[in-house]
Amino acid sequence: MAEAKAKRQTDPGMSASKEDQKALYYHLIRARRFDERCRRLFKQGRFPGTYFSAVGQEAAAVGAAFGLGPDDVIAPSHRELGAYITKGMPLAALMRQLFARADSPDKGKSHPCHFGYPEINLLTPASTMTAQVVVGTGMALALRMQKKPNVVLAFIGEGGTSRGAFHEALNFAGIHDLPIIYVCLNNLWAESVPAYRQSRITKFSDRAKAYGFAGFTIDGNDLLTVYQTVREAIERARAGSGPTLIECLTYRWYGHSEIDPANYRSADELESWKKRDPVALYERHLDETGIMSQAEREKIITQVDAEIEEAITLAEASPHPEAKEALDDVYSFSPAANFPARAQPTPPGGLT
Amino acid sequence: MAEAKAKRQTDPGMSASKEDQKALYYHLIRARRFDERCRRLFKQGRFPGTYFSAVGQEAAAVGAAFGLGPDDVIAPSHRELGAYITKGMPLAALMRQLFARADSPDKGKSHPCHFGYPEINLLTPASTMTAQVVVGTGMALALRMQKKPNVVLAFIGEGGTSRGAFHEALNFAGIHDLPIIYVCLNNLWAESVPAYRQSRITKFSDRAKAYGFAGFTIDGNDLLTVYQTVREAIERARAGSGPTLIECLTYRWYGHSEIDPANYRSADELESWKKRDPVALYERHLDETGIMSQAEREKIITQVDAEIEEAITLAEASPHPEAKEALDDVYSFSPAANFPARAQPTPPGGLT
Amino acid sequence: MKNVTFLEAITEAMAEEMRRDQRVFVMGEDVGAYGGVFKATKGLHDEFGGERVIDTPISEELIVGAGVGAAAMGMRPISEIQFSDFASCGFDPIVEQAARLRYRSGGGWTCPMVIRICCGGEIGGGLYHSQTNENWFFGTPGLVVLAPSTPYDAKGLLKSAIRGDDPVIFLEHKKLYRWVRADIPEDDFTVPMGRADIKRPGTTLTIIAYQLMLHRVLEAADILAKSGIDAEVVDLRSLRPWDKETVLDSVRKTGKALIVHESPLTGGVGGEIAAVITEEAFEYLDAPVQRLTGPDVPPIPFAPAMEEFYMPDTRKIVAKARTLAAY
Amino acid sequence: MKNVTFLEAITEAMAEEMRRDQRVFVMGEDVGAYGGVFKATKGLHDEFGGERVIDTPISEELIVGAGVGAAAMGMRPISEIQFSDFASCGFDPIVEQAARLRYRSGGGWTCPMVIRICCGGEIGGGLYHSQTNENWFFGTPGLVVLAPSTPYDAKGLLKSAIRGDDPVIFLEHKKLYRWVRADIPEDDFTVPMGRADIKRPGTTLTIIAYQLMLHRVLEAADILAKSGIDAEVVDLRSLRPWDKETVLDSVRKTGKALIVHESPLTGGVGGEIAAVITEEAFEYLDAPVQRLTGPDVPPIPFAPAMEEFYMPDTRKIVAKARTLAAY
Ligand SMILES: Cc1ncc(C[n+]2csc(CCOP(=O)(O)OP(=O)(O)O)c2C)c(N)n1
Ligand SMILES: Cc1ncc(C[n+]2csc(CCOP(=O)(O)OP(=O)(O)O)c2C)c(N)n1
Ligand SMILES: [Mg+2]
Ligand SMILES: [Mg+2]
Repeated sequence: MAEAKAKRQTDPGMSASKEDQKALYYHLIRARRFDERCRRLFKQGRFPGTYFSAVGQEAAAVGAAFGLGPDDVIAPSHRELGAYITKGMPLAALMRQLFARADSPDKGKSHPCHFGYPEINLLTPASTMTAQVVVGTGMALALRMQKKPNVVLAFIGEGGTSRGAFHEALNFAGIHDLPIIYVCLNNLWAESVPAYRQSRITKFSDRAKAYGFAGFTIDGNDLLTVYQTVREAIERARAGSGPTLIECLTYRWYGHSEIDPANYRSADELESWKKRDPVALYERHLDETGIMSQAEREKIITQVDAEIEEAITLAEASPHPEAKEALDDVYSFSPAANFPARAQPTPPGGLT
Repeated sequence: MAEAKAKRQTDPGMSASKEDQKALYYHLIRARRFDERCRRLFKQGRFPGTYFSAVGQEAAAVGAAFGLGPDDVIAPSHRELGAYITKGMPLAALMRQLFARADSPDKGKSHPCHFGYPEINLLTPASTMTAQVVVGTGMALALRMQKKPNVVLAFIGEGGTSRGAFHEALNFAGIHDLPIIYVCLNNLWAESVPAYRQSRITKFSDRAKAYGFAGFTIDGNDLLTVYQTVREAIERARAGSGPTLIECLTYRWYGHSEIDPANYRSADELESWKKRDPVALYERHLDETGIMSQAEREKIITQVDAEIEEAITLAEASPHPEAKEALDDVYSFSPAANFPARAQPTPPGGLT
Repeated sequence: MKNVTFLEAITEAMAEEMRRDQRVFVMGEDVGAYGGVFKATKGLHDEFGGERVIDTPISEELIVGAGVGAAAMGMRPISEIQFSDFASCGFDPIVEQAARLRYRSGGGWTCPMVIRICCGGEIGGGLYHSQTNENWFFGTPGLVVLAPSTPYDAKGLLKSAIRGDDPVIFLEHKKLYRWVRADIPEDDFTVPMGRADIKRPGTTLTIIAYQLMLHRVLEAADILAKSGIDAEVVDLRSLRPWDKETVLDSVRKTGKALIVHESPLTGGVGGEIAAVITEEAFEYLDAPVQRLTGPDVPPIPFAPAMEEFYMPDTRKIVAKARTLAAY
Repeated sequence: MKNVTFLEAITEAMAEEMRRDQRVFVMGEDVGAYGGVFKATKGLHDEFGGERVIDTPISEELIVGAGVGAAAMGMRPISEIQFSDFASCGFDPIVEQAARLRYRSGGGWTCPMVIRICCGGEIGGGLYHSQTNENWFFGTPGLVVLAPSTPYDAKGLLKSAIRGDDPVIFLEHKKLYRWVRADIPEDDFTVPMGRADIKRPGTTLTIIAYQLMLHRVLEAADILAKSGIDAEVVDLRSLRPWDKETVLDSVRKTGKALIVHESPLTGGVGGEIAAVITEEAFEYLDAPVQRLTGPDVPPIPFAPAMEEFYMPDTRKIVAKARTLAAY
């Protein structure tokens, strides 16, 4: 597999102010350190289930989400941790979900690695790949009908683009010029299956050609390129010019989940991508532009680490759900209570 | 909606010999007259259910199928009557299906307008739009594995291309360079829904761009263009160069089914397409080239009409299925007979 | 009172709820200006426009799945599946997305939507325009499944479904569309979900049915009455949740139960109902609970003789009920 | 004899049939060199190459639907669905294409294929990696549905399925993959489809189960035996067709029946079996047929306490069986 081929297409920093660029670093390093911490917790057996690390892909997730307002929506897949926390999901809420606590956003119901948080308009996804793209498209339809100025950011892996649901959703969004940006994180692998076995196309943004809207392939490890490309797409969407498909070329450093040794890929491939570590690349940019010194960054890291430890402490103090909570939240009503004491009489007017 | 925009891209008659061109006329006029006869029969109440006329679309169906050999496969949708009979499905077999007779190819089971005939490698489709494209892709996979030199022709309406199944199938065929030609009959309408509400794209052959293989949009009312474009695609497929998507611009003259008055379309639109009647166009070509005189054509029409009447007579003489035949052909075995007199003993070695 | 067909009752329910609540909208194939292949959405496009009555591409997964997203954002979508035979194409969004959104988010997200599915046989539709398929949904926690048989129930239940806060599968038997008509009130009314209705009181045995079969059972009950067999006919109306209490009360009274449905026997709704009756009213039963259903073949073969063979009908119901009464 | 896990039995069945018959091939997500997410196809890619062990895109509809086409052309596809939770995405080709191809063509086309679906809970998989969903398929005429619980049955049934001429849903409970092992013959053997197996003879009551629950029932039977309750344990193995005769013979002998399954109660396989037992052995029943199943919630909530609450287990089975024995 080739490296990320696309060049940065926009002037770095053109639209991200100095302050934004500092904030972006905070989100980027927070995503990285939180993710690495979660991996360690999982390896230590501190939570059950599994863990999907997104280390290596933080720039794409953070850069895409940084442009969003509180009433914008994210329809997530499963490997965009940075997007959720950049959008505002509290670390403790994430940690509670990993720990499957009663006060987790999903009350311990779902799956450790599919995060949602209605408070920040983060859809709680199923594990079903690509379903979030269809549901997200419906969310964009609702925004349009409600005449809101907001947009939906729907994430998907390159593997997920193979499902028919992707086609139905993007085709519909194209017809109606819906305010939605499809962000495809092409990390070259879907579990053990390489991108060239997902499709004969080499640019997944070419998928957009089947729907009549714009598609871009960008360097997903370049934080500012992602930020700016997505922000431009958001502006177009808000202006009623319809959807965009943005393919971010990136790479996951670890296995599909923490139990996957990922030995289907070559050490060389991994190394070449580690050389393009999105955090290191951005730190170099900050150094080169003098926007943020190493000392400043270290202060942020200390602060972020403290945040993380606090989230862990909070989550560990949270109660486990009671076994019987398994019965809650199936319906808006309690099915038993809905049953009548007696059936109603036949309506006036007879039957046929 | 615009008229067929594409020009004939190939030299007419370049590869269709004089004899072929005569044969093509036979198939074309046979499709037309058979179809019109079926419509009349339905209107007279001579068979139950419904009827989907393909009048107006004969050139696309006949031209595509004329290039096929007996071991090539057709995965049909529902509006390519001309393809089935050109491939060799006997008129009487079709008529027996319409009449739901016991000796119909489907033994009266399926639906009047979804024709299959294993004897000529014509898949018996479900009514489920686009399922035939997925199943047809699997048929092409089998041909590849069996190292056969044959191809699959999978038909689909422009409406059917919206389903996710289309995406999954074409994406897979692209990866494996399967020997399949997807022939999309774009007749501008899917029941009452116009093509511009199916997708934002205006050329449905652009869908192929998402799968990395060639797509062409051609004048589907020009018999020789269809024939030649499909034949070239077949040659590529046989040579291992993979699939092609061919969009044939055409038009159905009548309603979606015989009970649809089709008053969602304008009289002008219909008129403009009737002026491009594929039969009249081809007759003009035969006149201009002197390949076949009107007298010769009339002889063929007389012969075809006799064939059709014979088919009707044969089909009407066929027995109706017995009511209890409803129980046949669910499994390879009779479920009742499969039940044992007694359960087998626990296997040696114990259970766990 | 006004006299309406089953179809008109459904159209009215949608129109009235769309007037009442801006959040309600309709999407599906051909539902726009065309008014739907069975004309269930007739007039809606004229009155509410293309923004609220959306013609979709042929995309069942989108029709349902986008509805889920819109519902999550506070809309009240009505997604139409043209034929239940093709609901298979939208199966994932129904059973995995709509049904589970509330549960998987611990109540954080909800999915107030209605999925109208046109279904049923006896109309010469053959293998792919006749299926009922209520058992695809009946076993799915999180879904409400409704199956009315009269214009009154259809209108009242559809309104309850639209106003409710859960994903509802609303099954419309296409044979009933124009074949059944009745007087219904002019004024707004609803019918509660989850409640059965005794459409004919009786004492000899209980016959449980829904949709088209309910009508066949009522016809059969009239015939049975002539020979002194007084059937109580329970119209289930709601399949999930279903009204155990009304069914059990009736069976405890009559001591005998027959369930009739159009779908094949094995794995049908009837098995569950028979099992529950037996579990909960065993000591009251004078005979084993009986089922009369379509046979275990793919519904429904096309040729008229085979379709007739397939369908439970009045004659078959009478025969089965007689045998049960004599048990 | 050799000692193998449930998983190894499945891999062996595929490998041996692929050696035996060139027409057999495997397709699915990650089934290639990776050997499948649970390693069920381990070694197959090495031995048979990428032409016969095909890594597909994430495309459940294609995985099944292309299998249907290949089967129609004379191949013997084995399509793998990675988790039954996602079988919803390939539902149309399963129930509308595979199941109906033979019928709709009057026997002209056939569909000899196996759809292997990994399913089941008690592995901490949460809402989307724990579902069983056998009731999605159980009610579909045209499908064979198999649900083995031992390595011997898994291997023998999978071979029968591959050699058979019908579309088969082959359900593999993922908890059994490595947890269950047994000695099986070295030589080729098959287990007939459609036949149950009495895994433990007994006299007091009949307990019917399959997959993981069969093992829980056997554990329970050992405990029950200590207090003189002698349960006969019937392993259904085949769900469609299911072995009425063996079940009815057992119940006629014991007079009491309990069905245990992991899927939720309502609309589950147990309802059908209970209904048939009652219909056909009513006079032999000393108690109503009982069911012990997962509750009517979306399977299976993630937090360990909730998963435990959800799963029928040995303790619950013992309690239910005691009550039934005492009826
Ligand atoms: C419909 C469906 N099929 C299969 C799976 C199992 N699965 C989980 S993640 C995954 C690979 C996803 O690949 P990609 O979309 O590229 O995302 P990545 O994991 O690389 O971030 C698969 C096959 C699933 N969750 N949903
Ligand atoms: C999955 C599915 N959804 C809906 C239908 C109902 N239906 C039958 S034909 C048709 C329109 C097909 O349009 P197109 O593919 O353009 O073919 P055309 O009829 O124009 O030849 C529809 C919606 C169906 N058969 N299958
Ligand atoms: Mg990937
Ligand atoms: Mg069309």
